[in-house]
Amino acid sequence: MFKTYSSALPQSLSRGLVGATRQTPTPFIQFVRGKRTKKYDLSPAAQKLITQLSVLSASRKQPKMLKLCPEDFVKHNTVQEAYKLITRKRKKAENEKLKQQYESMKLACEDLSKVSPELFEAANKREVSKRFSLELRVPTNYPPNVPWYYDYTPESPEDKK
Amino acid sequence: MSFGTGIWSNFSKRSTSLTVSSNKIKQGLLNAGLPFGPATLRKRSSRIKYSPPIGLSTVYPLAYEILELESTQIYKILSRQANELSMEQKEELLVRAEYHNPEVVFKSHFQTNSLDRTQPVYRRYLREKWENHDKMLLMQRLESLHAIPDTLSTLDPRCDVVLRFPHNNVHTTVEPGQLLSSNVTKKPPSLEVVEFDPIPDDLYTVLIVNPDTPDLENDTFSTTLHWALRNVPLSSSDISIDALKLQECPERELVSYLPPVPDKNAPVNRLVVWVFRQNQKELTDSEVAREFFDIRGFVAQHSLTAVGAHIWRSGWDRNVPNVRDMYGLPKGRVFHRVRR
Amino acid sequence: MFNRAIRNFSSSPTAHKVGCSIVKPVHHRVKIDKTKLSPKYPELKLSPNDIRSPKFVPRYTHQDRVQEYYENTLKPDLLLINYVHGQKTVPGNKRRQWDLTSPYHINRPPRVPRGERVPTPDIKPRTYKNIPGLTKITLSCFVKEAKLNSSLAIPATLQLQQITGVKPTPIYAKTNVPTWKLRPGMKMGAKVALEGREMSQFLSTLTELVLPRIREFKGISNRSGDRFGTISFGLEPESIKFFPEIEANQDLWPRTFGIDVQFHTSSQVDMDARILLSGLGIPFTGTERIPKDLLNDH
Amino acid sequence: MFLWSVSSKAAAPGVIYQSIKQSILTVQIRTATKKTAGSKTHMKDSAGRRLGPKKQDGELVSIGQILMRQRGTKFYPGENVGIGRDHTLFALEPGYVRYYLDPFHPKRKFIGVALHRNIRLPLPHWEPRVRRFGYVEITDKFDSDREEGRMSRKEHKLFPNIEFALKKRQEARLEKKQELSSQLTSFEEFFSDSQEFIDIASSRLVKLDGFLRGGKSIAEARFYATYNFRYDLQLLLKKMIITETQFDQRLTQYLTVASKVDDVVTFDSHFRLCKQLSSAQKEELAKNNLSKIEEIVGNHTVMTRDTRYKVENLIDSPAFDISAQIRLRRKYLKPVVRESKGVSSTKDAVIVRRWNDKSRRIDTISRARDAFAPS
Repeated sequence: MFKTYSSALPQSLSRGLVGATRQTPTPFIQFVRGKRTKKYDLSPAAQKLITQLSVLSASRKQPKMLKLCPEDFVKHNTVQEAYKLITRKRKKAENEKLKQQYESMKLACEDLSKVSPELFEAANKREVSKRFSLELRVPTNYPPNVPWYYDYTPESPEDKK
Repeated sequence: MSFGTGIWSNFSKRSTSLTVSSNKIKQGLLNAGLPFGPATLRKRSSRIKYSPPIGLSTVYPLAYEILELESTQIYKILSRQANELSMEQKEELLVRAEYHNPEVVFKSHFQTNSLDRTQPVYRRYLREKWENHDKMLLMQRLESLHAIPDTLSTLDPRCDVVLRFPHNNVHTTVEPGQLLSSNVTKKPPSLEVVEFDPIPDDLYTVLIVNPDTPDLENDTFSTTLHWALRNVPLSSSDISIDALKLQECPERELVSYLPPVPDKNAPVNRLVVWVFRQNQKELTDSEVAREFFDIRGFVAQHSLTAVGAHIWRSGWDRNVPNVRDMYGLPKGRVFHRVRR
Repeated sequence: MFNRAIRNFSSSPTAHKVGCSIVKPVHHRVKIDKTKLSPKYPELKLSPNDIRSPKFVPRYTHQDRVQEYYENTLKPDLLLINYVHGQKTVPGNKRRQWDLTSPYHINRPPRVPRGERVPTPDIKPRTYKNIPGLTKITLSCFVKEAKLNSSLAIPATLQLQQITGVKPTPIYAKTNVPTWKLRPGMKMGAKVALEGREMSQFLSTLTELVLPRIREFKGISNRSGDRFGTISFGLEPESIKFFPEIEANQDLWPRTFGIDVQFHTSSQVDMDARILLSGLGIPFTGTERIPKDLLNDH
Repeated sequence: MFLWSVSSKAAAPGVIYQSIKQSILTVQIRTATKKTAGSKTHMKDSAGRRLGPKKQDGELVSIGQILMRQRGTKFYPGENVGIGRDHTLFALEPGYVRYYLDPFHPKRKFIGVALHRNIRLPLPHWEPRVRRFGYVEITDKFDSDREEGRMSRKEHKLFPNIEFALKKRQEARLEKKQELSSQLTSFEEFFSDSQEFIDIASSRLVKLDGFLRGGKSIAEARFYATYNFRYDLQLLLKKMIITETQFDQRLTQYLTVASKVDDVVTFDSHFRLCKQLSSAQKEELAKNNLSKIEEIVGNHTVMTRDTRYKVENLIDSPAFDISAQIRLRRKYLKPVVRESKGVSSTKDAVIVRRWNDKSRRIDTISRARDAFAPS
């Protein structure tokens, strides 16, 4: 294959292959690395399995490594460190808040047990099968009013017109 | 955004060694993008080809601001509680204040040859580099060559020892455990003792011992002292022990240098360099025997602390008789090739 | 012609070597990492957090809404709900030590717990430090028919990858059951463990898109769970088709496979885990049994 | 063969009776033929391998004596003991056999050889190792000289090459010295100096040249050249080859020569001898050269061989260090002057194709015929 390519080239042009392919529209037989030339007779089921396995293979999906110049490497590190710092601070603050909540709950219960043991008994009873309501959802920017339209049918193209 | 206005651009109290000297690189680090392109790339073609990662220029100023603010707060703590903090705490805070400064990071990654050792943050970066390679290499060589139980029992390395033989044309350092020819080692070496701790300036003792001198009477080996230096003052700015320093004050040389001159067919000799801290005490010993030197006794007598070591090996070669002749030593012994 | 340094299979040098290795005790306390001392592959010595390392994987690339919702809304609520004043530690069923009445008891491994095979953990008082959270979701897909047709495990694996976006690991049969024609080492399906952002992504797809569309789905049974905070349920092959990744091109999926979903939580008992999961949008059904021996209310 | 069996399902009483009768019959026949005798599992034994300890604790052994034959490592090789291919333990040093346990390997038994009768194993961990030298000195003068001169085959083969290389190096040094001395005499400061002075000075310069090429700075090189001379002289004094007065005389002579040479000459960045300039002089020269370069380049838009040569000479002066020279060369001695400059007609132009990094395409450029500066 490669032989046809080089023999088709005029001697003067064969030095700069890149330029030659760009500028001359002559239909060369390009040498493509790794292209399968032989045809295998496989059953469609087997072919499908092969396709599925190739989707699972990780080697194809390796992204290209980022090459950073020294300045950008330092900048990237700076960004990472700053992010680490703010995350650490946020975590610490949240933890502090929860601690406060816990301490105050504990204090209130102790007070209540001293003031009114009956009320404390009632308040301190474990609720069995306590659940959050199903309407409580993870917040989104545009939450739907109804979670799901069970009877939804798409508009037909005639209706649109 | 805030480039050039915060604590990291203020050099009234901070050392100027905390900034990058090249203007182009500095501008690259103190701007969102790269105003002069990637100035550190050598080739013009790679500078043209280079494209910075998407989005970095928008995030970087924010990150810089956050880290600089943190640094400002640490400096505030330092100035407020200057008297209450101990030396180690101060050092730790100074390191934390500068550790993520982009200019410092750049210098300690890419300009390691010219780092200012008086700055705690650079010392920390240098220590990390040393611990990642040179320290492990030294300890591996000391252990596998049995230098540790044969001379002193152990070593807790605290400083890097760089060994050179400057009388030679080639100006290179010796890797621990290297086999050197007698021509290379015929004149005294020079040492660099790189300390990483914030210690006050101290006096140092250097011993070079050879635990492989044949002791034919007892059919075993004895230790010979090849070089002994004492009371050598070192500080974080002045780290070298070389001929220039010894010329100023010749009494620092306790025992003059004797080059390794192994005998023919005897096993390869190990020359172990030991560096000790004297803990501010002067050493006033006048006479030390070179032959049958008891290094453990010497160290115990003067209560020295071993902080660093180095090792090289010397075998017999064709040049050894010349070195012997140079120093007026008697002709070397020749042993049978076969060990009995 | 050939590099002589390459070892031949016929004459391996190990054949002449003795199989005796003695690690000599060292005389120092410096830990030596041999890979760092070798000059080979300098970039592999970098930490995986370094962007120059080939192992570098960027993290925190997206906002994690589920995680934020958990941190901001659920955590304080769970602390309040689970709080009972004056809780005490319920000791778990531990391995029993020998009483050393016989000298043969020395170095004998302890006995298994009374009435159980494995020891159970202590149930500690619920404080702000151990608020339950979702740590991991495991999906496993075991295809029974794969013992006859081993290639069926491949589409099952692919289905898991399609749904989660994470590469699954294959499951192999462990036991030998001659009547079922099952042998150890047969590839029977795949499983995948989801953590972090992938877990949140799967959870929101499940609770917002898949579960609401399953007609007969009433909720996860309140009886499900392993007593110590792991809740599991199954998805039928028909329900898998509701995942948008599968639904988008149904022609490619003539057959779907059922999945077992396991929610691993950091809660100490199932009761707390169910409350947490209901907060994350998973409905429960049936009556709940409260194991009295695990309650630590004074 | 009369082998048959009765299935238990169809065991009617009559059949059983018959089978008993038959079985008696078959047993008799089997014992008579002996055709299916039992397999010979008991006939596989080999002769004893004579394993076990060959030396007991405390026995005196010499090098290579076998201490233990074993299958697997029932005992491990301890101090001064080696292990063979079949795990045989043997002595590496002469001494006394010790069977011992090592606290570092609590589950292993060791066999060691103690070098002296009173040594117990294992040796203390932190103490120096006990070693035996084991080589015998050759006392006979003839034999010792022969042994000292003996070379390994490898060394023997290489020796002529090494000698040749050393000789060449020596010659090169001499040549260098002569070259430097002739250069030195061209400086007017050294016109009046004696041959001896020039000799010492040039040998010093050879040393400096070597140091500089090895990577030292000029100050270091000067210091170590003096240091080496002084050191060698001190050794001569120690050996009593020279007297103290001779030592002082030679040293002072060398130091005076060195100070004068250092004041007058130095090496430039390409290790060529040049005049020592003060920093002010250097600045002055640099300024001069720069202005000259500007003049030449400013007047000639197109570089000719001559102008190029001139500029090259001006840049290559001791006023500039190596990085400055590179910078100046990049600035003033570009390989090409502007290509699109002043090309009006295609007659004078040359068409070239060139890869453009920025646009990532091939540009077709017409440049003037004289646009290239001949190098």
